[in-house]
Amino acid sequence: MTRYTSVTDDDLHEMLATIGVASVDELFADVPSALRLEGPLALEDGLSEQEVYGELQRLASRNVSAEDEVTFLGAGMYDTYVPALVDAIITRSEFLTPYTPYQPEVSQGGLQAMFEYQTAISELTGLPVSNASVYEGPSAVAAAGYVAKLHNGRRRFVVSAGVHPHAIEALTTLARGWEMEVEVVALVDGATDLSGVELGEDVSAVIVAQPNFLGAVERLDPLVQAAHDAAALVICSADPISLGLLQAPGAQGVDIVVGEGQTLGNRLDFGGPSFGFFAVTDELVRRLPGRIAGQTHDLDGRLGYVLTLQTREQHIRREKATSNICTAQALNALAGIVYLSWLGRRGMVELAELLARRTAYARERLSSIPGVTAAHSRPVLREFALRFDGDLDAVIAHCMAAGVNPGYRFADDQLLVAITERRTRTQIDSLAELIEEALA
Amino acid sequence: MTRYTSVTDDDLHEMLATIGVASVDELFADVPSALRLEGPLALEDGLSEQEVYGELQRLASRNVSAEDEVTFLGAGMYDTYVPALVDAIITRSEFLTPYTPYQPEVSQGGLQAMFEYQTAISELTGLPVSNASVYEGPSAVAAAGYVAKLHNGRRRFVVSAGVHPHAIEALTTLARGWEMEVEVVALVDGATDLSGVELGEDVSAVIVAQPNFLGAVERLDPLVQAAHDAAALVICSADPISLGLLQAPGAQGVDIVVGEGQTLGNRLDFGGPSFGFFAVTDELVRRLPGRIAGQTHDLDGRLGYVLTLQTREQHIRREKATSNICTAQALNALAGIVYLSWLGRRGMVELAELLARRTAYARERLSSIPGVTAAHSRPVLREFALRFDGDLDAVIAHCMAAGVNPGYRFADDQLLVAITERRTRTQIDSLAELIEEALA
Amino acid sequence: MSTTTQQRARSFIEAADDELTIFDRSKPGRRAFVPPPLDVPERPLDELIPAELRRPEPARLPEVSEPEIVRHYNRLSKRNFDLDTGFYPLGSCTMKHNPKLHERVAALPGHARLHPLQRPAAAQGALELMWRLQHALGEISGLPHVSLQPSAGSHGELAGVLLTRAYHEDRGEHRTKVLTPDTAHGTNPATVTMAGYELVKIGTDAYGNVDVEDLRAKATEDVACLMLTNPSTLGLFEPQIEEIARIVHGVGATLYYDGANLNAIMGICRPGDMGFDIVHFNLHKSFTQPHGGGGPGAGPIAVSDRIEPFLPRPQVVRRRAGDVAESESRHPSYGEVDTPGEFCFDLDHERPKSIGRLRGFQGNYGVFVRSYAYICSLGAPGLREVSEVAVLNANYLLARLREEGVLEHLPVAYERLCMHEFVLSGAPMKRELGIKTLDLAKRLLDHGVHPPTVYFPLIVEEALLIEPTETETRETLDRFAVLIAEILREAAEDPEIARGAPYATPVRRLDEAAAARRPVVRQEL
Amino acid sequence: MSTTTQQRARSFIEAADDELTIFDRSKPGRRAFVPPPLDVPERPLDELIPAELRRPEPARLPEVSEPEIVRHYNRLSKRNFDLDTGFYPLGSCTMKHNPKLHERVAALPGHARLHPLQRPAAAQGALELMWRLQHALGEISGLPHVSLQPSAGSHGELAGVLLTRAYHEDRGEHRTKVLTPDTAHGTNPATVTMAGYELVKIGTDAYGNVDVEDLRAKATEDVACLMLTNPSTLGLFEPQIEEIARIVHGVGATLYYDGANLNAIMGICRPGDMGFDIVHFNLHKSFTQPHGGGGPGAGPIAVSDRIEPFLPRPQVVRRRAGDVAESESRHPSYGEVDTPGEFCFDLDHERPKSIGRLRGFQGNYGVFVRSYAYICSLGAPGLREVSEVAVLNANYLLARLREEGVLEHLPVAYERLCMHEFVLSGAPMKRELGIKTLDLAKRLLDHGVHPPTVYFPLIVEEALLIEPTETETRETLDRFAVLIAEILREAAEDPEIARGAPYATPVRRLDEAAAARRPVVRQEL
Ligand SMILES: Cc1ncc(COP(=O)(O)O)c(C=O)c1O
Ligand SMILES: Cc1ncc(COP(=O)(O)O)c(C=O)c1O
Repeated sequence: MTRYTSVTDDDLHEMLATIGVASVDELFADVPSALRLEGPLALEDGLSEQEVYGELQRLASRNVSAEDEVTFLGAGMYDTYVPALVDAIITRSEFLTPYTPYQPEVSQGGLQAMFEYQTAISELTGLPVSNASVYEGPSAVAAAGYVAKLHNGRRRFVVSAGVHPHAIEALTTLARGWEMEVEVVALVDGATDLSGVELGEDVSAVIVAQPNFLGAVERLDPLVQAAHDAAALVICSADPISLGLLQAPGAQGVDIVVGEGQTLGNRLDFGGPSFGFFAVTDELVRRLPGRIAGQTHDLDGRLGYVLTLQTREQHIRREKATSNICTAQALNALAGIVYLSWLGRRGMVELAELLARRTAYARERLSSIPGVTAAHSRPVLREFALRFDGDLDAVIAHCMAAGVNPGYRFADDQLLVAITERRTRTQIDSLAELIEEALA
Repeated sequence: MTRYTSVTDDDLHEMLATIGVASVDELFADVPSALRLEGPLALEDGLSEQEVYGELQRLASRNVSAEDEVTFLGAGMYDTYVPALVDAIITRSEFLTPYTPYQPEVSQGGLQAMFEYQTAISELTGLPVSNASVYEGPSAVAAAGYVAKLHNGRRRFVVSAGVHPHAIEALTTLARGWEMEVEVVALVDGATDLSGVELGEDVSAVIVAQPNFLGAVERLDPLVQAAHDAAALVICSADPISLGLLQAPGAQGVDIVVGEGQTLGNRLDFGGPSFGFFAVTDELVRRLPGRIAGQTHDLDGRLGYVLTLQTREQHIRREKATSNICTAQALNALAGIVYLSWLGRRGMVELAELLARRTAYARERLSSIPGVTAAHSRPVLREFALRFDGDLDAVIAHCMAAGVNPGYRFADDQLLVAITERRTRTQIDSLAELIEEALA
Repeated sequence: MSTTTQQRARSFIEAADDELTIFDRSKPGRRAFVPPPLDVPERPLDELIPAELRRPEPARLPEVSEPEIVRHYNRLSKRNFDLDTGFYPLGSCTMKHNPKLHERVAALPGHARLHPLQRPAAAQGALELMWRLQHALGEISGLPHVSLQPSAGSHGELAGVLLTRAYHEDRGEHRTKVLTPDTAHGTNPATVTMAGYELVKIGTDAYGNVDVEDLRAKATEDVACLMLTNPSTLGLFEPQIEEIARIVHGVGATLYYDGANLNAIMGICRPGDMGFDIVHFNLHKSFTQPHGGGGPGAGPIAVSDRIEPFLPRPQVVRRRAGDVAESESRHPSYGEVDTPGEFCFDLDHERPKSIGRLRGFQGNYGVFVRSYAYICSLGAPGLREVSEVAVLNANYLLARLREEGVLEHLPVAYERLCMHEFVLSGAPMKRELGIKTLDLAKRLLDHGVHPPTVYFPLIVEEALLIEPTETETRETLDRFAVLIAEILREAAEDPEIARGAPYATPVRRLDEAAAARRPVVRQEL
Repeated sequence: MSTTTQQRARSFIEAADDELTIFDRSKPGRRAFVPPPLDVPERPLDELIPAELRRPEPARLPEVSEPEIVRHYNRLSKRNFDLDTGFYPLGSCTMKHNPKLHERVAALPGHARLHPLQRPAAAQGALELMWRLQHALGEISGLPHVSLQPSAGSHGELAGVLLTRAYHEDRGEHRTKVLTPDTAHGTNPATVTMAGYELVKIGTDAYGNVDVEDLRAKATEDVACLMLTNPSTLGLFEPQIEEIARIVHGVGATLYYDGANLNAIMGICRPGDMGFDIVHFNLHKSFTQPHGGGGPGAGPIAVSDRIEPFLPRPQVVRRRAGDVAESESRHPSYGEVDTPGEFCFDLDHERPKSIGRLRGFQGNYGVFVRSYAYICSLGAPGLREVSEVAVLNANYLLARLREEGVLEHLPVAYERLCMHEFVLSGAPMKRELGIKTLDLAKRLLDHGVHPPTVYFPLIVEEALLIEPTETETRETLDRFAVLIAEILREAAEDPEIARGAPYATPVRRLDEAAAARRPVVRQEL
């Protein structure tokens, strides 16, 4: 018997008798004998708990994590500090183990948390309606594209090269199924430049990022203007922490704001699970994918929460649903609202300002090194791109040897350097010194 | 404002007004001005959560823990595997944060767990009554001595040299207050030998350990016989895991069984917190120190649990109490009963047998090394002592250099080697090889 | 049952709960977060980010201290029913025990704090884990090529149908239809549309099997794929699966396996051997990733050789130190590849025919850690036992319900042995006792049991889909059977009780219609 | 209040709970533990341990699978009220918020898996932490020499009185008496006896202070020590503390400070400055170690120079690389001693005059980690704020109770400003409304609030000792004041309600007398 099952030999015999069969094999009578496996699967036998722990620890020890090196890696996920209360709350079995709240009367905790989460996301994005989460950032951009397709049925997406490459690729993967084109417009001095593109009738949506992949804070209003002039939607993929300081995209006319939620109380986890947030204008509510918690009352008039607007969803509308999403990222979104409550109104601003100041300091410090130049002159907030004349391989190797990961190399001669509240000035200075040594 | 307090400036003014004072200082009017501190305490300012985490991590990284080396250290605490479900349960705030259950109606969870714990300890020790925990092992021996003192008012303890030295010292420290003597009797071939001692009218209790400090499994019945002939009590300090395999001391006539509970689901924690268990015969119940949970019924006849036999305790009997203990180790004892439930009836035996076999193997393997001999020939179960002719310093240094901690050196030429379920044969063999190298 | 028909007195825990939102608790000036000190020059913000790019006003997040946040969410948690509290036989969701070990190993910093863009040489442990998990899933499904990337079952479905599209396009074929049985889960048809195909429904025969004649008729040359769940959402194994595969392959279509019900057949038979080309797994079902109240999950896919070239980018591969990706797929023993230098693991982006990425990075790695730990714990014999006991428990519960006379009012939809779950119909109960399946479900809440899945599958009137899972004790199943019988007896006496249920929950039945009519989906601040 | 007077319907959570013990769940053959494989020769047991030394029968521990254990204890937890659920103003216990960070840092393997006998050179982090904590406690108490060894407050008391004995014996004096005020906590007199002294009680004057004349009379040459709590258990600061110290020192006795109420004065004044020779701390009170339902705690002691030689063995010391223990005690900044080689930390066993050990190893280190983290978080200003707010909250709550008219039936024991807690007397309530303090306490349970400490201190009739702590919001205090007023109003109408309370709890009032008469302290198996 495994340690997770409870059928003793006595149980087995009495249960088979109650069922009226002679053996467990008989229960599988419907499985054609030709399909029955002769022997066991070609996998090892089970292990004791301490051995499994040992195996997973062995694997963990073969990774160089942010615990083992000073990392300036970012490009979509960041080495942020997750406060202990987030873990304490999301590991409570009442949040960790239930299914999607199909029975609202015994799911009020999870549903209210979703409602609170939606309120916070709505605040940050400047849009009236948020869902309860989608998978993660890049696929959220693709999902937003699908909303645009359903909304105006046009055949082309105009995407800024400042959008995360994984997002552009995810959109392209899905767009194939919709027989739609994805046109990428280049950045000029770090900013999206639509001047070259002709935005015609066929443009379903213009898609931008804030800050963009190079860390540049974009000026959204002209982009929104141009897109709306062509009656196209505007989709913005935003970094939530940056929204603590930056103008809410919704307030600038963006129709759909999505983004990667990892920095809101979620671990790196080598890329997931985290969550994607997704907010829209009132006009687009009925096309919003995923779960939405709504407020209502019970028989006794008591305030309560339910999953609402379900006529958008697969379990009701099936082939007519606005998305096929079912299981999303509720627990990660819960971490998100707990984290945002921890930051609080002033804390969110303080954190974003700290990042902005350290990032500006770092960009200046590093781009002042001979042979290193800032990839653009736009304002930056948590991340920035550098161009290297010298040997970038040598630079990276030298930093690694010193236990410093200098950032994400996204092009032969370019490095994306991310700053978090965990990266101190001392660490930034030593990165600078390492680069200087390598280039000297 | 700290992150743990909630008094805003508005709150402060309104609260002072409600109280009717002008300032917080006024609230301290009773403190003589000469005693008021002028400046702040000579401590640093507060830190952010991530900085505190950093400081505690810095300190952790300056320790060599059982995570960092292969350790054969034991001598009272052991590098055992704590199953994940123990952590999951004892970190639930409902168990972690309440006070001692003074209001039983809202403490049934903790109280029932105590009752279950007492039942398990009673089973293991072979005695009818267990309390709900005392501080830890060595002080439990001292506390048992106090029970003997209260019971027969005699003036001398006869203590086997096989009892943990910390326990002998703790007893001696307290005995000074009782104006009692502590006489230590030596071991012969690892076993307590009373032949030399004359057990007279004045002996309050004979105190032994099972297995003893040298890892030897003692033959208790002759010791019990001799003590009872002198109408002295017998106190046995036992290793709980060993009791999975060994005869229950209570079944052999021991009057009080105490011990260190760390190996029952508690971490090493550099020595604490763990718990001490404490079980007695019916005759001694009214002198038992500490909390005891008992079963009873409520107004509606429903089964429930309360703290019982409180007339023994300080909050009721004050200077006539049988002990001054108040806060004990409830959470650690909870870990104990959860761990014992995890082990289960068969598991407890399987674990003890695994230890016995590995320990026997290790003793044979190591004592077969030229220059190394077993310190005694008694049966061993989880630990054993070795005597070295050669240079023990060199042996230890050589092992340490290889990331192996060979055990506890309790005498110039002797080493106590502990085996746990975490110490594999491979690790035992490599310890042997390291010792061979060092002595070669 | 007098107390149930009136407002229930609240328990001491409920009484401690003031039912405010975290925003209601906000008070200007309170805080839980203390920022680390500013260690760089304090330049005026305007120099860094021009005012017009900034928010005029801070976002109105709550202002609360740590103790208040902790109490707030702790109280919220107590308004949830969860798997660690009681029985949760939610059909099609495989609510099996979530081992506590998994949370511990997933939290190891080497896993939890590993950046997704860490270079492969410095992420060998993670890549090895993913490679081993791919290998195990390939072995379990009988389809050797695995991508872990999809984020959940429906994401896996989408990947699978896009793979089909790529496969056919690669052969110069343009197919327009995808078939699903009328018993299919909602994500199947939704996926078909989202992948740009037209849906064609296949009927179900009198035994609850796919109507093979209907399939034969509809399996035309323009059909790209048949999506099937086996055992089906009725909890029944398709005895004619081999014939079905022949028909589908006969017209050049692919056969897609919805893995949500894999818990019934692990180690017993394999989708690959049945002729399926593409499988998705729900790691949050069969492989025990906790559901988290609606995720996270993971929906890896396994495919046959002909589909392999189109798998998403990047793929985790094992290379002999130096070489290119090796396809060799014998099962490695633990730690084996530790032999330094012999092997290394890598991300293969060079996949010219790949459908491309479905999401960022490498998928929900934290979920992979848990599922890999689960497979290590159980091993081959354990996995088989899981399915054997899952099926045993389901059939035992069905038999016990029969013994208790429950089936007289709640007949089983198809009279045969079930697999890991089974469907009852509440139609007679509705007629004879005057309570609907919904009423029965709500009444179960009062007894501290989570109801089964209700009103699915759609083809069974007043359906109750019951999946006990293998981790429940026989005692729990016995209690459930007796409880259902009691509720039916109670309804026979007074149907109003069930119609008005639940009573013991923090709120009673909620007005969902009103919520949808005038949606309130955020708090006004 | 009709529902309260009848059997309450149970909540959905309670309904899920079958209220069995873990032993009741046992079924032969079930298991959660799987042993690691036997990797050494399987010798017959008799060869290893003779049969007569072995158990004839395995101990009858429960046989249960992991899912059942998890559910069992999860359900038990839901029958507890806890600090993270609601207000817990338990006087003298300082039920302040337990920061979640502390559990995280205490669990770091470098702390949690450190063996107590690890050689000092390989435990520098732990010894440095203990040294820093000793230093901070010395600074806070104004007594420079600290031992962290005692396991709880009462253990610290025992250590303190034994130190006094050793101190006097060292001076060739044999003293037989220890004084405590009649307001003292039970552990004080119990400690006196356990340390072999005779107890002499000192009275309390009309203002709630130590009766200085009584003290003067009883402070004779055979008195070894006066044990005092300041603020007292009445929540009142002793204004004549300096005079008290003069009297006690005048007869050569020591002055012992019971630190249970330290939360009132941190950073404001210091026991050492008041003339105390010995202090114990309750790290599980002022320094927020979670109480764990009855421990663990830690009861470090701080002493003056003249007591220092007698401190328990071993002592944690900082040495300049190479030298002997240094007494220099300037506060080090974080990480300072990291400068390699400059300092090292050690355990000093060479203490000839030491009273010796009180327990094994070095004390409850896991508790030290939490309390040290707490001190790092708050720093000097934060610690002072803790005490200021603790006293502010207590006085505010008292004022609000007055505003609500509560004090008419529950007068405050002594009409003056209180410190961090205050005492009300239920005597008038009992006379006028016919409900006892116990009834009020039980009725509070129905409202999801933990009652204050009741019937202590003993000198106040029907006492209620109320300690809100600094981590409660003003809103919580307001709600509590209103709630007490409501319960008094309710009692005025119908005292039976409170007398029959609680109703909303898993069980109602329990028969403690029966439990003590026929003790059932273990389950028969
Ligand atoms: C049969 C079936 N298919 C697909 C899915 C969708 O899986 P997921 O929720 O992981 O997207 C489910 C989940 O309920 C299911 O039961
Ligand atoms: C005033 C006072 N002194 C001493 C103690 C005993 O402390 P501990 O429970 O840690 O032994 C307490 C605890 O309640 C107390 O309140």
